[in-house]
Amino acid sequence: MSEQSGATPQRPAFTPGLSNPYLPMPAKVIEVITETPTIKTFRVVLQDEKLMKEFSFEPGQVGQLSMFGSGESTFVINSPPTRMEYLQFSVMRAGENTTALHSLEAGDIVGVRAPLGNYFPYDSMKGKDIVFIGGGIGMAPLRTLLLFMLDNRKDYGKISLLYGARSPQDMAFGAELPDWIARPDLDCVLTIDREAEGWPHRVGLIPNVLLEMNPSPKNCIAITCGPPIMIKFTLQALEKLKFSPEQIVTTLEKRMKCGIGICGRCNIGDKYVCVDGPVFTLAQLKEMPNEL
Amino acid sequence: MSIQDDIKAAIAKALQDIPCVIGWGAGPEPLRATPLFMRNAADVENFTAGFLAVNNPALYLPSCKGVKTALVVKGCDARSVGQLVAENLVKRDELYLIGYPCSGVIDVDKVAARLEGKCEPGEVTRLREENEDVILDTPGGEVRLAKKDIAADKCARCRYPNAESADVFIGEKRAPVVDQDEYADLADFEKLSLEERKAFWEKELSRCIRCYACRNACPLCVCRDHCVASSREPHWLTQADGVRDKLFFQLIHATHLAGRCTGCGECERACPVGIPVLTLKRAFSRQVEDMFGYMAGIDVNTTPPLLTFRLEEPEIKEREW
Amino acid sequence: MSVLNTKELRIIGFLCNWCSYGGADTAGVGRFTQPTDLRVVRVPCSGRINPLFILKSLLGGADGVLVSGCHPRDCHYAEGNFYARRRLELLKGFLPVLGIDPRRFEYTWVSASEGQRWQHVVEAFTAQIHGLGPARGWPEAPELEILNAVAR
Amino acid sequence: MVMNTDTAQKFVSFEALPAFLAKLAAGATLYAPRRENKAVVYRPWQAGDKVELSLRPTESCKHVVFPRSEELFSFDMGGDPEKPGKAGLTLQEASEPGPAVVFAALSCDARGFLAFDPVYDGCGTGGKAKDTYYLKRREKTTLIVRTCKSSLNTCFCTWVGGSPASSEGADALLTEINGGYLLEAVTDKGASLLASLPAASDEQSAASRAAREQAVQSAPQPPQDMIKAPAALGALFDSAAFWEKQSAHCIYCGACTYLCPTCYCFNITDESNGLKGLRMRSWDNCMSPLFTLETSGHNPRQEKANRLKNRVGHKFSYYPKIHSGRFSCCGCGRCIKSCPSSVDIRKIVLDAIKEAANV
Repeated sequence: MSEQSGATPQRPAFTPGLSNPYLPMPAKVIEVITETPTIKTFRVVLQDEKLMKEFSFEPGQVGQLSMFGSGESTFVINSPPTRMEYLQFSVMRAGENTTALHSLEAGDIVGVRAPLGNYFPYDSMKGKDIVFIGGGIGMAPLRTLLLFMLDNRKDYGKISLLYGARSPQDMAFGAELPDWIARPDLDCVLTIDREAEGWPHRVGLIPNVLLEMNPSPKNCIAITCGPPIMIKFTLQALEKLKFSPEQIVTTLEKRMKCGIGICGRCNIGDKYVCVDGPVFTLAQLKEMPNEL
Repeated sequence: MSIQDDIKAAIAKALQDIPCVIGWGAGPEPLRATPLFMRNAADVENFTAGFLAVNNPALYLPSCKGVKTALVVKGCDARSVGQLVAENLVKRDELYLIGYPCSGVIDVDKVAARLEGKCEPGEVTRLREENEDVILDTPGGEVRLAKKDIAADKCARCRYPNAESADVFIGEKRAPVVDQDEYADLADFEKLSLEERKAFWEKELSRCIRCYACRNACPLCVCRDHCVASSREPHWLTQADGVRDKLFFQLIHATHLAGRCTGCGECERACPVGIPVLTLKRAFSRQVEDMFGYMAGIDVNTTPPLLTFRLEEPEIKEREW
Repeated sequence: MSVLNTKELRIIGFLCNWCSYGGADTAGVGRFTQPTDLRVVRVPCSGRINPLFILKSLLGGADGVLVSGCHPRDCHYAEGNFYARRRLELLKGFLPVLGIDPRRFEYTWVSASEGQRWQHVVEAFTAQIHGLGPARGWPEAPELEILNAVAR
Repeated sequence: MVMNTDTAQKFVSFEALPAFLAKLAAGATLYAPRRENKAVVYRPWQAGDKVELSLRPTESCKHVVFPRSEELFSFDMGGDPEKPGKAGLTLQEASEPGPAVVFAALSCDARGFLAFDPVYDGCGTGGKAKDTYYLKRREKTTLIVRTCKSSLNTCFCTWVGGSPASSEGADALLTEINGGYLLEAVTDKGASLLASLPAASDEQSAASRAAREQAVQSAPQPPQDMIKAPAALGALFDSAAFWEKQSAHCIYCGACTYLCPTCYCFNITDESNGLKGLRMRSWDNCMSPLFTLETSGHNPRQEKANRLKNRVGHKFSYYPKIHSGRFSCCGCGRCIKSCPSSVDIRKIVLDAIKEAANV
């Protein structure tokens, strides 16, 4: 990538918990939060206290959650590295393993392989304005960076968040939203797709609301995550707002197994989403084969 | 004009209003042709029928759904098409079948056996057909083999060499083989005791690499991307490299083919490690023929036997318990 | 311990909910003594029985499999057992191809009122399986041993 | 090429071969090619087994180092009997592999492992996450590689940097000469296996040299512009018409990948019974639509054209881009030879180079 790139993700500092990268670290669920009818948030701590104390990661890195007997799935660690009392994962129920994960209660044991993948290039974002644009469960990876930046507030310029979901019921992290809205150092805009009774915030699709917000691309980085269709139109909106591809950062999702660049299924051309990603700038994506 | 040229003419004619004709073209080596998807005159030039036209083009039909498609078919291929039509898995009016009299197709494994001690089939540099023989150029000189000695097993007992359901038939119809026991291929296997049969499958299947080429080569395996063998719910199979799972996969295939298999033999031919998986399907086919008088792929108007029933089953003797 | 005074074998029964399962219940209520080798799986209809259920049981270590449904013409769903009859008959004839003794699998019809008949069927089939003895297992990948260790 | 140092050259006569094999089998699991029905497969050798050297093996010997399925670890959730499945979890790593020797691997097969090595050594994570399962087996496996006497129609090792007499990746070389085999060590691991054998005579060494040269002579000439393959395939990525045409007859079974010495993709699945179970890995392949199917139903490689493109692209474009130009293909030709519908990867690559030149 060239010098001008506003935000180029770096290769991770891989810090496996154990010498065998396939062996999960047992972790205890300490809290389960039902976010929406299909999304639950799990807060876990590694059972080995020493490992938990030494555990470090960067915002945007992912982990594999194991339900022994059903398998592993990849989720972003959506708590920030500045708050290490627990590791937080938000899981949308969709397949075999996520359904099994949804049966977890406080006190249960899961396996964790983390951290995996690269992370948001927060260093190169210092001094800049930041616009977060999250749709649905796509808010999870943004949450980790948002909280990290809020915890290092002085390093960044204006921080805005546009978070959308289909309906109020589909909005995850509901418990935190009042705080985000109230914070004077965060410009938080919430939107839903269609009118709903008692909804005091915006109504409209994310790309349209983004155009209304009209953020200036000057010295600004946009970070977006959400379902493919939302990403597609959000990228178009950002381009209309004159954001350059180097100023747009997203984080990808692929089917993953090993998480360490070996098993071969998450590649896009010669890039492996599990080790070269999941965080990419739009400029990087444009140089990769079109196979999302 | 040779039959080959006549078929080419028929293909060219079909291409006037059908976008694609599936047949065979030259393969990667002299003993093997490859399925050929013809869309224009240049493609038709590469067409070849005859002794090397091994692949069953009916395999590709389910993925052509909704688009009129033409196939060049042997008698056995036409049976696969017939069964797909009988089960309403493909629509007959979306098809155009070009038939020709098939006099048998090559079995490369039999060539290998004939060349044993001389060279491998992969070292044959040229194949020429001369009436009922083929002449192979090998590193040690020419080898002449009778076609009947290196033709697929199914050809020696072929009751339907003529693609009776074809929309156009090129050439003179051949006489079917009627004097052979249709299930003579099972005779050797059936001499084995129960213990020996179990040991037979254990040994043969231990070689299975679980590529599932047998499934993907089967024209009647229409579930394709949604095979229960790959499902975790229901969880029929583990991913482990054990005979039990490998055999069970074959049983999934065989039971799903019971009363449907036309015996084209593509499953067994496709197996890279030579497991005789057709035997399982042939055993079912014989029972189906004995019990219900049904041969798959012959008559598109007869309901396949496992999709129907009779109140009284003359061939099923109730056992007293 | 089986009533046959030998080591209990593993027999799986797939029973139609509407008849044979009731028949087994009737036998129980009537206190008809039965061998205890049979493990019952209740299914909504004999037509629900995928022949693979039986093959999976036999490959997985069952010594015998018994299917019992409604008598022909008495199907709760009118015709499920007619389809079942064709499939099961074919399957029985197929078992020897795998080297499995076809007597390890039987299918029959028992209605909900036929408690005594149920007792007879279970006794006769259990005796038949004991006559054949334990089935020889099929080799499994070594790493799966841990699963079998739990099952036994 | 191999150094021809006399001290490393040994001879074993046809008659003495079984005794030599028995000696190898005493210290390790010895895999040798064996005829089974129509196939030739690498199986653990036992006294009395005939080693099949007249037909080339149907499968590669990659399963010796990368088994079709293997346990990663077992788990037991039953730590607390009062709360089954809740409070307890014990994980037990799979046991260590024992030593293995492959007798009469093909030179292409030995080179195939070289495509695995950097990936399993953790190049994706800068060497930090190493695949210990593979690496341990690899270290404990000794490859005795045979010189091919001739080439098959489907052979193309010379296109991808190999040769029928290549010693790359081999621990020892085996060349048939008059009356037996000449064996020469390439690595210390190989030398230790050959230690007990009598030294070869100068005549035998010369015969071996001649046989090896003859093998190289008989190999197919590589096309001029293989070096253009990575760029050509990259340029054709969005050419749907090209890939649809190339993949039309493909039945996406994946036999090509399972026979391939360089295909290294795998799946990870759990099997359990009650509270106990195991996590294992098993061969998987990019020709299967399930390989990349996401839970949402989205599949980045839904069509077989996309999957074949990935297979060819990986071998001749993506892999070389991140591994100093080395193709992830050893030219053994098994994918062509055993393909039920005769898909020819050579043709696809050459067509791509030609097509890209026209774009």
